[in-house]
Amino acid sequence: MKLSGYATKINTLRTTAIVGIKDESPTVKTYTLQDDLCSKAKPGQFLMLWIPGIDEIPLSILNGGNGQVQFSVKAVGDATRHLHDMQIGDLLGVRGPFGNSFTETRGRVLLVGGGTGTAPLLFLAKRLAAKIDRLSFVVGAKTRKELVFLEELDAMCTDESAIATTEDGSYGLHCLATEPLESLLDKQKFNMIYACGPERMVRKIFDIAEKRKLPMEASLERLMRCGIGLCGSCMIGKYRVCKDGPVFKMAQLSEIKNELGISKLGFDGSRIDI
Amino acid sequence: MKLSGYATKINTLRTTAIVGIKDESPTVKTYTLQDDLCSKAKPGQFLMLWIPGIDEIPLSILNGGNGQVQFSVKAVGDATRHLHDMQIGDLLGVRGPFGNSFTETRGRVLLVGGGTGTAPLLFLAKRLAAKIDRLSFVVGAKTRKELVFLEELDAMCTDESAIATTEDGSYGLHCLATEPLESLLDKQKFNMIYACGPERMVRKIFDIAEKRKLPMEASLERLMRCGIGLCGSCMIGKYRVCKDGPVFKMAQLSEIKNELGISKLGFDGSRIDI
Amino acid sequence: MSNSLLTVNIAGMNLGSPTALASGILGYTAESLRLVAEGGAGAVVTKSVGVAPRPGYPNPTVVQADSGLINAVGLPNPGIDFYVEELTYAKSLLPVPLIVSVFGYTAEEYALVSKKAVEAGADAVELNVSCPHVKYTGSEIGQNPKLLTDVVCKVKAAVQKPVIVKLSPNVTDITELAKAAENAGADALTVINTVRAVAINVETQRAVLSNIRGGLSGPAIKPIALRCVYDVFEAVKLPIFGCGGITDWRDAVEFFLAGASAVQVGTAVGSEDPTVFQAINRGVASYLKRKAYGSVNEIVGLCHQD
Amino acid sequence: MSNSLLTVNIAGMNLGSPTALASGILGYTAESLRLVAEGGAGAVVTKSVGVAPRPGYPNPTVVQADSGLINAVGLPNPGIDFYVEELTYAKSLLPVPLIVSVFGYTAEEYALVSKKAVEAGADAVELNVSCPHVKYTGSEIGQNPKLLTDVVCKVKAAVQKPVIVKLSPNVTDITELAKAAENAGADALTVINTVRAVAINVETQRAVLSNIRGGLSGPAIKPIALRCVYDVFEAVKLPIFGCGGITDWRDAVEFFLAGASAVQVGTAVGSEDPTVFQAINRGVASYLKRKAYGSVNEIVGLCHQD
Ligand SMILES: Cc1cc2nc3c(=O)[nH]c(=O)nc-3n(C[C@H](O)[C@H](O)[C@H](O)COP(=O)(O)OP(=O)(O)OC[C@H]3O[C@@H](n4cnc5c(N)ncnc54)[C@H](O)[C@@H]3O)c2cc1C
Ligand SMILES: Cc1cc2nc3c(=O)[nH]c(=O)nc-3n(C[C@H](O)[C@H](O)[C@H](O)COP(=O)(O)OP(=O)(O)OC[C@H]3O[C@@H](n4cnc5c(N)ncnc54)[C@H](O)[C@@H]3O)c2cc1C
Ligand SMILES: Cc1cc2nc3c(=O)[nH]c(=O)nc-3n(C[C@H](O)[C@H](O)[C@H](O)COP(=O)(O)O)c2cc1C
Ligand SMILES: Cc1cc2nc3c(=O)[nH]c(=O)nc-3n(C[C@H](O)[C@H](O)[C@H](O)COP(=O)(O)O)c2cc1C
Ligand code: FES
Ligand code: FES
Repeated sequence: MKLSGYATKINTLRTTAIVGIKDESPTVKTYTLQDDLCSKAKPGQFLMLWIPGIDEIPLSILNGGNGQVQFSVKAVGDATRHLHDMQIGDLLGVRGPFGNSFTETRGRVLLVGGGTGTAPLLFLAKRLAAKIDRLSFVVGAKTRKELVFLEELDAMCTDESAIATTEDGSYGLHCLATEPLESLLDKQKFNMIYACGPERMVRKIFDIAEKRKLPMEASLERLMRCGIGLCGSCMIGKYRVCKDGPVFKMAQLSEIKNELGISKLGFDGSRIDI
Repeated sequence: MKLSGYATKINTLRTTAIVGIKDESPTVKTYTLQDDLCSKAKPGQFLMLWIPGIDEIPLSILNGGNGQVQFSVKAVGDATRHLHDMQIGDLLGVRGPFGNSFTETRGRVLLVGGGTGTAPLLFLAKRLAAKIDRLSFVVGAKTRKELVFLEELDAMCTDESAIATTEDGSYGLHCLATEPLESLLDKQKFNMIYACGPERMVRKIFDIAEKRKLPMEASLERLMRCGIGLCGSCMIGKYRVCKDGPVFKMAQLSEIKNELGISKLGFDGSRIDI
Repeated sequence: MSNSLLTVNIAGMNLGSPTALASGILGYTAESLRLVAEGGAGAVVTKSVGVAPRPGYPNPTVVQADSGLINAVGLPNPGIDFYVEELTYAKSLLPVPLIVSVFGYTAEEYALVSKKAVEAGADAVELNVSCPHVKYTGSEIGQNPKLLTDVVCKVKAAVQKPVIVKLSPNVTDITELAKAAENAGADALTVINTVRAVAINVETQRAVLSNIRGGLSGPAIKPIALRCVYDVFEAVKLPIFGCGGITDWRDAVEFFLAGASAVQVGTAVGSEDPTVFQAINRGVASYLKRKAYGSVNEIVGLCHQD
Repeated sequence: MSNSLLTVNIAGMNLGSPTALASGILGYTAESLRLVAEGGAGAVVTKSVGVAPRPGYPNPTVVQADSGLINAVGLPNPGIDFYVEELTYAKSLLPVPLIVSVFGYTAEEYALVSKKAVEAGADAVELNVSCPHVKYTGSEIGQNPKLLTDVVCKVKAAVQKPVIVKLSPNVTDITELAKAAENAGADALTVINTVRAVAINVETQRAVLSNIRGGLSGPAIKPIALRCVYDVFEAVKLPIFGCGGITDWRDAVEFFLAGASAVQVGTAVGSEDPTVFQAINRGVASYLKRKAYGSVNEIVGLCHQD
């Protein structure tokens, strides 16, 4: 038996019925599936979700435990809209969990999430909560309707509540999620910044962290087909986001500076702007 | 992964150099190989030995431990003669161990071996020695030169030494190994008879044991190709000698009465007399 | 297990369960066939038999691969004249249909052996035109639509019982052969025989099988066999015995969905034991119940629907 | 690791190690190719590229089988005109030969893409005439000696660099295609591409791949690939890249013994990581030393000796 049993097992497609659906916002829903392997995922890992007859897409894991796994999905196109139309009891296929995870740190941590990119950070925050001194959250979205997990985020934060920003000012600060950062970092010392969200947001945070010489970890998204480091669809620089990532550390982010927030591979392998 | 890892592993061919050769008699040699899986075999189990470019044949395991396995081979035809010509350092292929093993009993046991059929019984005797009340051995061969393991057998026996018989009277009693049995059984009570050797000898012992209502286990030989219960070459009645055997209990031997010592399948699947 | 759930009729034969024993697995003796029937097989296929006795190849004849076996047993068989006795006995013992696998070097030989097999009680014959490791029989015929047509026609003319053709995956287009068999009058197809393969040992620097080339079976070939069944189902109307790498109920259901009316199990009889048929049947039955089907027939070819 | 032990010359190219990256594994970007070269690959083959951009098939495009993968990625590629830039960059980065995999729908397309690839710096082209899941390219050509001859001739006329033909196992007789390629002037062969396969999911009762049919790769196909290499080695004089299921040094040595001058590794890059090449090379080198060979070339085809 050449392929290690475990690798084969996590990559084997399991079909399982939806056991829970929760509306997080008009465009985002959280799904719960029964799946042993993914229920043991660590924050930052993702799964490949098969929507039978439609598509198979990568999704970050929002939570796992007791044989169940959750993920939140924003309806943006064909696959995600089909998913939003599905009901409890409908069958989905799942393989994974794939990829690496955030490293757990101590001390003071700052989490910056954009849109559904907040999901893996919320997962991380839950694991960190008991172990760290201070946890601050900044979350951004285009508009109030897309700001998700707000209550849960508030509950995670140490002192004041999570800082929310919207691009249209419909809730919280009227700006991008990156804007409150500089003043936050001026006021307080943080041992680690964790980021996940639109890549241009991640890039801005990276630039700030680099300037201030702060450690940072970011979870990235790329087009994914195989999810197991084989097909090359998800390359960023010399890294495969599905296997070497999706979480990258400061030094790695530096190495991929000329792509981060700038360009990615399209479905046909050509380079397209972000 | 469908085939259980272990089954696949034992059936995978390992090539390994001969590390020891011992002359037991002019026609029988004992070989030692390095092989982890076979070194853990139980008495009664056999291995499939590949003599590269020549043949692959079943052989009972004589001894195992410390990563090494031993078997004794009588030169009777092409494969066994080629093997006898091989030297330390030459490569052999091995898979196994296959088949079931003798059940270990307490009390008084009688072992009856014919020719190289004595090998698995000697292995068994070593395992039983410390646990039982009495161990008696009867061994037979055509002629003195083919009587093997005599010293070791003597050392295993509880009171007197092993009873040896030869068909030509060149050593021990001048008779078949089955002949001393009746008087032995008249004199003493045994809890179990273990037998291995030419099938007509086994049959005679079976008849005696049946008549006296004594429990018995016998290891049988049949033509073997796959060794894993698939090809059907080794059928005796409804049993596959390679997988359901090679050790059969009294009740099973009864079920195959009309073949035991009488007929077997040839290489072409036709039934031939024994 | 509800009987009607698992009952299938294939080429006019009634099978109590849709899992049959594949040819060459046990299958020399009547008692080994009964063992398998008692293990849950809905039908049994014998070891392939020809006109004259053959001892087969010297060992090694079976070698373990990563997820399957490679075999070149070389069609050992006692010849049909000797074998009729065993067949008659088998027929008297067996509670399930007896399918005799037949091979030959000419169409006439196939016809002759088939005729004798049917006279001895065979409920059907399966033409092995796909053995990947014996020259001039097997693949040579199963890879050539013209030769195959001739063989099937002659056998059909010789026997009144169903004629099943066992196809080789070692072809450019399996549907071409399936159509040839159908047009020649075959009653069913078995898809597939083993895939031509070689095993090499690095220490001795030799091919391991005495015949060098053999046939790969077991889980390794399941995706290939499923593809063949899928393609053949779209090409012909004949019922199909799916075969290749079936180990558990899930595998069997995959073959039904791809278009097989019944399945044959080979390698798993060794890895799992003859009761593997019962285990598969139980699993298929509970799948059917869970999905509220009344019969296994209802799921045959279902994945071709859209 | 002694360099000379592992150095091979194949079709005029010098490879520092006999393990190359198979086409379609990573291989879109120059940096991914460099990653693999740093992982020990002696040469790299790019993702197959054609005349026009193709997005490939929707997901699922890769599905796990028992001992391998089934893929129908559908030849996604940006088209040669866009790709030349990446190739030029790749050529500047790579310390090993750059082989560009080419596909087309006509012989003219193969020739055109090959020409542009060579102009952009390709050290050789590999003609993918064996993709099992894209219509009218791939297998249709690789299964037809006449079409194949035409393609190879036109490409040979268009480029001065070595032309490698990648053969399909999905044929009745692979040696016929190998001979056609040889006679048409090919410089080397890659044996084999994936084996046509299907994956079916029982709960949804669907074929899993969006394209339904895909190609099986990985350990499951190793015995089939070894057989193809074994047969092709006996049929033609061309050097062979062995490919199919190679995961460790032992697999690689099996291919050398069967007749491959070098090997390509695909699926194992995912299961083992890009450093799999180093691991294989190290193992091959110590095997050669242990057996007292001076070069990997000495063991090529060795198991055909008796
Ligand atoms: C590691 C990772 C984690 C993700 N986690 C989440 C999450 O938790 N919640 C969430 O809502 N979304 C997440 N996404 C994004 C999600 O995969 C896409 O929104 C989804 O694939 C869109 O599919 P669609 O058919 O609805 O849209 P389409 O109309 O097909 O595409 C819209 C956009 O989605 C992206 N996309 C489409 N297919 C893929 C694919 N196979 N791989 C990667 N991106 C694709 C492309 O950027 C595309 O332009 C994640 C992506 C990655 C790579
Ligand atoms: C379970 C089992 C355990 C055995 N243990 C021993 C042992 O410990 N020591 C020992 O010397 N011998 C043992 N044998 C017998 C041994 O396998 C044969 O002596 C050997 O195969 C002869 O091969 P050959 O080529 O030398 O002789 P050949 O001339 O080929 O054959 C001589 C006879 O050996 C038997 N034989 C040949 N090939 C096979 C085969 N593949 N399977 C079974 N029998 C075969 C046949 O009866 C044949 O007529 C055992 C056999 C079995 C089935
Ligand atoms: C040891 C062995 C012997 C076989 N002998 C025959 C045979 O005589 N005739 C035949 O048609 N098929 C023969 N086959 C092929 C099987 O019937 C079956 O088609 C193949 O093994 C694929 O099914 P599986 O994966 O379930 O084993 C043999 C297979 C094995 C493993
Ligand atoms: C995901 C994937 C994509 C592939 N894409 C191509 C391709 O574009 N062109 C090609 O010639 N072969 C392609 N192949 C086939 C491989 O190059 C190789 O021939 C095959 O996978 C067997 O080798 P392996 O078992 O080492 O993977 C692909 C294989 C895989 C798994
Ligand atoms: S998705 Fe295939 S390599 Fe990452
Ligand atoms: S040797 Fe094949 S079944 Fe026993």
